[in-house]
Parts: sequence; C-alpha cells; structure tokens
Amino acid sequence: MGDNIYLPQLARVSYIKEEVAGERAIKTFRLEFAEGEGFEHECGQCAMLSIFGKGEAMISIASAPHVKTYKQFSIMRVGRVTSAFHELSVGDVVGIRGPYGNSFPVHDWRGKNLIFIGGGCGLAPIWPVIQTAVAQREHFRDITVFYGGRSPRDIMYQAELEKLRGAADVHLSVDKAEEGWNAYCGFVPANLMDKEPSPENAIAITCGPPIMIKFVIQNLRSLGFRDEQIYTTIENKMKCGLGKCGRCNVGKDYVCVKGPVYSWDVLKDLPAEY
Amino acid sequence: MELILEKGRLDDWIAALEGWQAFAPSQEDEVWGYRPTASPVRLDHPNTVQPPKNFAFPQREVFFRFEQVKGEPPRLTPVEPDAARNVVFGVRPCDGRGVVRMDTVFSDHVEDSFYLGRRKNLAYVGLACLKPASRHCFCKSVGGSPVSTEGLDVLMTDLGDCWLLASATPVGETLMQAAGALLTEPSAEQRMELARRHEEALARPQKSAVADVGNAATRLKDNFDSPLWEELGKACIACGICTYLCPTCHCFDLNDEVSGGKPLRGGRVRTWDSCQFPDFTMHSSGHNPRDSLGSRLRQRVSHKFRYFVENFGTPQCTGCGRCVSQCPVGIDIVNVVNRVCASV
Amino acid sequence: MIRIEDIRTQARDILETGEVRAVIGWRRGSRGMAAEPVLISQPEEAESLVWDPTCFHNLSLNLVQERKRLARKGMASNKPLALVAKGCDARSVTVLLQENHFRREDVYVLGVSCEGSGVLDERKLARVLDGLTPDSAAYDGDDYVFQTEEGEKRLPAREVMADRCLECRSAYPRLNNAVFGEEKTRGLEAPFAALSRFEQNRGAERWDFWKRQFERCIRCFACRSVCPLCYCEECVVDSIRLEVTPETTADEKANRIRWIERSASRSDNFGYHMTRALHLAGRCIDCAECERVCPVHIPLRLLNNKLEREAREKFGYEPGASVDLPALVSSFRDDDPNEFIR
Amino acid sequence: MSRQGDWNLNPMSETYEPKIVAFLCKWCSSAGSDLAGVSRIQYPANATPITVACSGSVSPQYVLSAFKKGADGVLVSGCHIGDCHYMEGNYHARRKLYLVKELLEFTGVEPERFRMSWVSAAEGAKFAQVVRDFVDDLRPLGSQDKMRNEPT
Repeated sequence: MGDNIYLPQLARVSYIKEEVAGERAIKTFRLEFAEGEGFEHECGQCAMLSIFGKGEAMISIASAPHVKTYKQFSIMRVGRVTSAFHELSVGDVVGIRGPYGNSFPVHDWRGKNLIFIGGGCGLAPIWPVIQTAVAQREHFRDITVFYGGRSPRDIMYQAELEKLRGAADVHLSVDKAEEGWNAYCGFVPANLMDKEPSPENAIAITCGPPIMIKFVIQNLRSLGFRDEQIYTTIENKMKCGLGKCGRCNVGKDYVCVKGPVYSWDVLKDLPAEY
Repeated sequence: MELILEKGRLDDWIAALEGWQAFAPSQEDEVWGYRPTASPVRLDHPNTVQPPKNFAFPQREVFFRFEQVKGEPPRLTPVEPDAARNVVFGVRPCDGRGVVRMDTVFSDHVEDSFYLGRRKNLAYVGLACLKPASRHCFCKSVGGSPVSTEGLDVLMTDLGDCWLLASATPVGETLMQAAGALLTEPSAEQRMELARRHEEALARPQKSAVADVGNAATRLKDNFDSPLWEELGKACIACGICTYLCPTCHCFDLNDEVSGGKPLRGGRVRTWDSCQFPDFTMHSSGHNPRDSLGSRLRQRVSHKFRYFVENFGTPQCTGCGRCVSQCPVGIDIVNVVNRVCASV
Repeated sequence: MIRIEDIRTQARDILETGEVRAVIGWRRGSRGMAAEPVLISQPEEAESLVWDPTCFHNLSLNLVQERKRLARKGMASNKPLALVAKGCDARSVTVLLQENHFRREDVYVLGVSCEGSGVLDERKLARVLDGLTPDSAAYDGDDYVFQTEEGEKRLPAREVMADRCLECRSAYPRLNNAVFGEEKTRGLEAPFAALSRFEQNRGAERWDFWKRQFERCIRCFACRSVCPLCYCEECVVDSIRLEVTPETTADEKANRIRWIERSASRSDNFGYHMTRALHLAGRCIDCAECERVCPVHIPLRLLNNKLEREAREKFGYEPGASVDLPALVSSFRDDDPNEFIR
Repeated sequence: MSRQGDWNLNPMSETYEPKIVAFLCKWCSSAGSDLAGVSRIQYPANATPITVACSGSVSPQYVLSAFKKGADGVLVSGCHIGDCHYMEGNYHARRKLYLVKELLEFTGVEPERFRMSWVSAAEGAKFAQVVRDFVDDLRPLGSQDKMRNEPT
C-alpha cells in the first residue's frame, strides 16, 4: 500500500523523428528509462507520459515488447501535453508510468493470416503487433498492412513501411489523388474493399480515426469476417490509467484497464461512447 | 459487543479516544457538515449536506511535487497520504454503505495508496436512523437499511435516555474498549428496546423507493437507447451537485498546478471531477463521446444501477437522497430509474 | 391575483396557432413540493403548467440552454420560443437581448407580475416547519399555504419569502408579449437590505466571513450552471478549451491560460467567485438563483448585489432596465468616480 | 516547499519589503517610470512593472491573478483622463477597476492593496511618489495572505 501509484518514473528522450509536419504534426520519440526500474509491456498497452507543469497524456506504446532498450511513442500534436512533447529535444527528461491496459492476444494468433488496417496516427498502436509478427515471421501466415493518410505527407513510418515489404504485403493509400502518388487513392475502407482480403483463418486489426474504424468494421463484416476476428483499440480521455478516475468509462468497463484492445464481438455490446 | 452509553457521557467517550481526532456533524452557516467535535456533541443532525467521503477521498490531494531547472532533469518528491487517525461520528447507514463502495473502487485492480492510506486510519461510528433523515431517503429500496452496519465500525442507536453501541468491526471494539467504565452492559429491557426500535425503523415506510432494484440493471441495459434519457435530462443544468454530494461518486481529475516559474515548481494534484460536466469526456480533438445532457444523466444513473452491478454485484447507489434533495432543477434519480425501467 | 388558467389558456393558444415553437414554464415536480421547469410543445400540455411560490427558477436559463442545444445540433428555429417570466426573469431576458444573445422576435415573454407575492425560500421554510416536508405550496393573499403530513400549514409570505423578493423593486415584467397580474410591487424591505446588513461588518469581520464561505465552496459550479447570464461557451475556470472546432489549432488548446485551478482551495475559490461577480457586474438582475442552488449556502447574492448597487449609485446604471442600454463596463460618464485614483 | 520564490514573507522582519505588481500603460505611465529612472529620482524598487497597451486593457483577471500569485499590492497606472492614446481606454479602466476595488474591499481585503494612478510620460517625479506612498501604505499591512495561493 505504500506505493505511490501516481508517481512517474523518469525517462530520457533518446531519439526524435518528425513523421508528419503541419497543423496535425506527428513526432516519434524514443524514451529510455533514466531512473527507476523501468517496465516491460505487451503489444497494445499504453503508458502515461508526463511533462511536469503541463500534465499527463495516455499514449500507446509503439515499440514492440522485444525492444528492451527504449519505448517508442508516436505523438500527434493536439493539446497541452502533446504540444509540449513536440517542443522537446533529445536529452530532455520526461515522466512515464505504466504499462496500462490489456493487450492484443498475439500469441493466440499464431498460424493465422494477419490483416492490419490503420489510418493517420492509428498506425502507432498496432505497430508493435506488426513488429512482433514480423520478428516471429515463421509463426504467422500472410501479413497484410493497409495504411492511409490524408496526403502523402501524412503518411507516418514511411521508411519502416518500405522495410516491411517482403515480410508483409503493404497497401498504402491517400485520401486525395496527388502528383507522384502511385499507390491507391481513396479512403482506407475503400482500399480494403479494393483488395478484398479473405476472412479465411484471418484476424483483422484496425486502428485510426473513429469514422474510419466504423467503416472498416462494416466492410470487414461484408467481406465475411466474423465479429471475433476483428480487433480494434478505443482511446477515450484518460487521467489515471488505473481504473479509478472514471474518465474512460464506457459501460461497465474502464477502458484503461479492460481496454484499449477489444474484439468487435465484445465491443459491439458496449455503449458506443468512445 | 453491545454496551450502553448514557446520553450525557458522549463527550467523555470522545475525550477518551486517545490518539484519535474526532469529527461529528455540526452546523456552519446552517450547513450540516463533519467538523472537529466541539462539546457537546448531540448527534441530532439531519442528513449532512456532504457525505463523509472527504475523509478518505479529499476533494484536493497532492500526489507529488516537482521541481525543474530548465535544461535539467526534473526532481520529484512524492507525498505521503496524511497519517492522522480520524474517527467520524454520526455517520448514517447509507453513508456507511457508501464507504464500502468507495473501498471497492479504490482497491479494485490496483490499490490506490492515497485513498487506502487514509482509510486504514479511519473509523466510522454510525447512527441508526430511527426515522428517515430526509424526505428523499430511499435506502431500503436499494438493499440498505436504516440500521445497517455495513461500512461502520460501531452503530449507535438512540434509546431515549442513552445510546446503545454495537461494535461491527475489531476497530469498533477498540473504540468501545477505550471508553472503559463509561460503557455498561445493557439490561434485558434495553436490548428489547433496541430490537423494538430497529424493527420500527425497518417497518417505517420511506416516501421514495426504487421500484425493482433487482431488475434495474437489466432494464437499464434494455432501455439504453430510450428517448426518455434526453427527455429526463433536458432540465439538467450540468452542475456537479449530484456527483459531488454523492457518497459513492469517485471520479477525479489530475492536473499540474504550477507555483513558480524559475525554477519550475509545482505539484500534481487530484481534484474531484464530475461526469455531469460537459468537458469530462471531451477528447483534445473536440470529440465528445457523451455530448448531451441525456447521455450524461444516463451515465450517472447507469453507473449507479447497472455498471456497478455488472462489475461488483450490487448497486452503487445507497439511497441517501442527496442528489435528489439538492438538485437545482428537481431531477430525482428514483424517478429516473423507475421511469426508464418501466418503459417498454 | 394571477389565475393559472389564464397562463395555461394563453400558452395553449400560442401553441395551437403555431405562433411559438414551445413554451417554457413550470409543472409539478416529481420530488415533492418544488415545481420544476418544463418545455412543452403540444397545446394539451398547457394543462400541466403551474404557478405557485416554488416557481423560483429563472426560466431564461432554459431559453439559453435550448438555443445552445439547437446550435450544437446545427439546427435553427424559425419560430420564437415562449417562456413564463416573472419580473426579475424578464429583466434577464432583457439583458440577453441587450447582449444580442437573441433577437426580440425570437422570444415570446409570458410575463407574470407576481405582484410582490414573491417566491419561497426553502431554507427559511425548513427552519419554520422544523422537519415537516410539504407536498405543495400555494399563494393565498398575503400567505403561503403548504400541504404537509400534518395537514395544512399557513404562513405569512414575508416570513418565508426569498430575500430578493422581500427587497423587490419591480415585480412587473416590463418586457412582455402578454402579461398576467397587476403592476404592483410590495417592497417589504428596502432595496439591498441584506447587503446593508452585511456591510455593518468591518474589514476583518468581512474577511472572516468570506474566508469561511470561500473555504466551504466545493466548486460544483451550480451557481454558474444555473445563471442565465453565465452563458459563455467557455469559462475562465474550465481546465480545458471547450470550444473545439476542426479549425481550432493545437496552439490554441495548448496555450490556454489557466487563471484559476480546479482545486477547491480558498484562493482558487476566491478567484472564481470574484471573477464571476465582476463578469456579472451590470448584467446580474438579482434572480438570486446562484444563492438558492448553492448546496453549501454561500450568500453569493451579496457579491452581485454589491456591484449592482455600486453601478446604480455611482454610474446610474440599472441592469435589465432597457434593451438599448450599453453594457456597464463598455460605457462611461465623465463624472464617474475619480477621487480614488492618485 | 515555498511557492513564493524569493519573496520575503515575514511582515515583522525589518527587511520585509512589500511586493507590488504595477500594470503601466505604455504610452504614459511606463514612460513616466522610465523618466523617473533616467532622472535618477530615488524611489523604492518594490514594483515589478508590467507594460500594457492601455490601462483599459487591464482585465480584472490580471489584478486577481497578481494577488493570487502573491503580490502584496497591485497598481494600475494610465494616462490622465482626456489623454488616452485610444481616446477612452482610461475611462473604461476607471469604471471597471473601481468595481474591482469596491469588491475587494467588500470581501475584507485591505483597500490599500489596490491602487490606481494617472501618471503621464512627463511625470517621473509623480510616479516615484506614487510608488513611495504605496510602499509606505503597504508596509504596515504585512504580507498579503488572503488571496495568495496556498502552498502546494
């Protein structure tokens, strides 16, 4: 009982990369524990990041569990804390506590085809799953990644996505056609329908803007995916990460504990308050 | 342990509780609240405006302090929860049941060191409600009783010229033992009087009642999409009275309060928050999963009568009636539950 | 003497003719004696309207809320909304019009001159009834009549009337489309009587008093929520930016100044209540709803009254007197007080 | 941990120096304070100047915030009536801040803690006098604890 569960550990920023510029800028940060014991995490879990004087924000851990030297976060600049993150330089020290929430049952998916469908900064929460699947390539069958952004400049992890090719089928898209873009033009759910992945022995994992998720799920079901083959994450406003503060409460679940990962057959029975 | 305390000796008992800071309901500007005891302690209060929730879950609490010189790593200083031993007198059985529900929330999944740190040093001496403490009491219809000992360490019952004290926990026994010779064995008549008064209290009807609490969770689930929510929520003004005065509402906010700039200094602070405030669930993007009055009323009512039941097998609401009596526009949770549950 | 039948008839008529989209009034409450605000849109619902001493709510709040609700849904109304308004409530409608929150043609005022009968102060009543809990309240001449578990209780209205009604200077709703009751005000006490009583305290006594009040505040924001003139989409005490559109930049959200923290500490509570009072200067029309709803009995009316009286005495300004008034703090006179300035 | 930084808190100590936050109109009072400086007029260094566009731009929130952050006194100084660069800003300031002053006094805050002055760019000596008087009036009151943030 003596443990102060709200006290963050300290972590040093070891790497910063600007993924997307502009008003909806996304930067990737790698944090190395500077003090304290650190922690291990599983695919899909989140951490509460602090900038002292600004506050905390819950961010999904974008690095795979087997990466032990750092935790990676890709953060879109939207509010007080995330803007402060975008001001950071390598070497700065921030707060981190976690890991929070449940995780993707990656182990149970061995022997299956994995289909990832991401949009915008929604690639980050599923990225550790992709990395894990690629690292354990022999345990999985086909790996397919659908990912789209508003424009070519909104595509994050560009180099990493290119590196995936060979290990996975990668289908990129942008919302609007543009000079020099050779891949698919249109929304992510449409790209999905265009490629028609088979539900046979497959798991679909999707993350992105709520409206995209809604249509992706609709389309997956029309392709014959059953509810329990579809996984997504929901990210409500969170303050404590410990199932107390009530912010992320949806139905009987505190998403920070019971989520953020849900299979559609579970999620569809919760109120759509996310 | 059941013992008798003469009416005039209550202050002596409180004085005998060495090492404990005692609190009891008193009035300040006609506001009944728990304050440090001042002789004479009467325990003739109606429902206090606020439940004794503050003792374990204060409205404002600092978790740690930070200090950071620009360009250097921050220095964090954790804060320990206040270790004072507090004993609270005059707690109504509904609020005692509220304590149990708060304990559940703050112990479930991960133990909240701040809540439990205070809680382990807290004792509640209850007071049986021989008549309803307010016209809006409905404890009996939500599984409680005016003489329930749930969450209480001692239950006091007014027998006219004396109190009968019944311990409900080992802590309660300790408190009673501290009274020494002040407490005497009850006579057979006094025991009978106690039974008679409790029976009477249990039999006395309450003006307000949740019609069928056993089926409320199911009915609320069935009627999640009912248009009644928006209709009943229409009058709501989105203030925090119902939640801040509730013995079981536990939602909170965390903020950094900055007290100095060079070097940066401040603390991370927990403050109560309310699901009835429009910004409670709003994302930074502006997206708000519960953006209407009806959806927020539904959240409050469903949490009390459905979600808590689904997780812990009992309604969260203890029927104290505060959210009803204090609502500026007369929204009555009993009426809401009954209407929604009865709708097809 | 106001006959509720008259109000019902008028409400039914304007709903039947389609002159208004809905009528905001009071109906019997579900939790006991007090009436509750209701918005009716069907002529037959007019029968449910009531008029009694528990009609304390200032329904111009519901006018503001309804407008916001429609705006959020991206809907506009092409028909006016009617509300039943006492003299005080009508003044807050005037301020809303003055501040261009509505156009005059969007509001239909069913004015009720309470003729100085006032409304009930439930706390005063509780003191008098000592445990009895009435089921209903009614006007009867100079009395209020209550039905309780021990039968009928009749009390002189002035014993249990809200302070602001005792001090009422104008019970007649000057702004109206229809009016019920006569142009009559009782003024049982002098204007600002409660304020004057308080001002007999000197500096240290005043601070002792307000310190206690501010320390008791739990920041439930009921005072703000119930105030028809606290209509700002976003308040200085909100911890985050509330108005977020797709155009809102991250900078705007990140750089929002937090003047007042969420903590219910004395200093933050002081900041909150002072800011609120100052923002209501020249706007508050003394409906005293903030004071009525405060669960911890902070006499907020005193703060608002103080500024109201200063505005009246020093600047000749009367909030809610006319739609054409400029705002108190965006106007001035050459002879405004200057002697306090060095 | 002290949230007051290096501000001297002990009113009884010989070295207690009241801390003043001074909102100065950039067209006159700010220039007046500069003039006091370049003219080498002796006056106490207790005031932290904050230059604002116009006394009319001083929101009551600024005053309250200065007190909340621990100011012992708040001064708002602008152009003389009739001399406002924006024609009427100081008229607005006068009315608005009169209300602030009244409300502070009403709640029991010592009236000496809030002060306004009209100081033109040419009145370096007057500015010095205003600050001198303010410090003298504040000193006996000791530190301001009513509106100040409680320690975190």
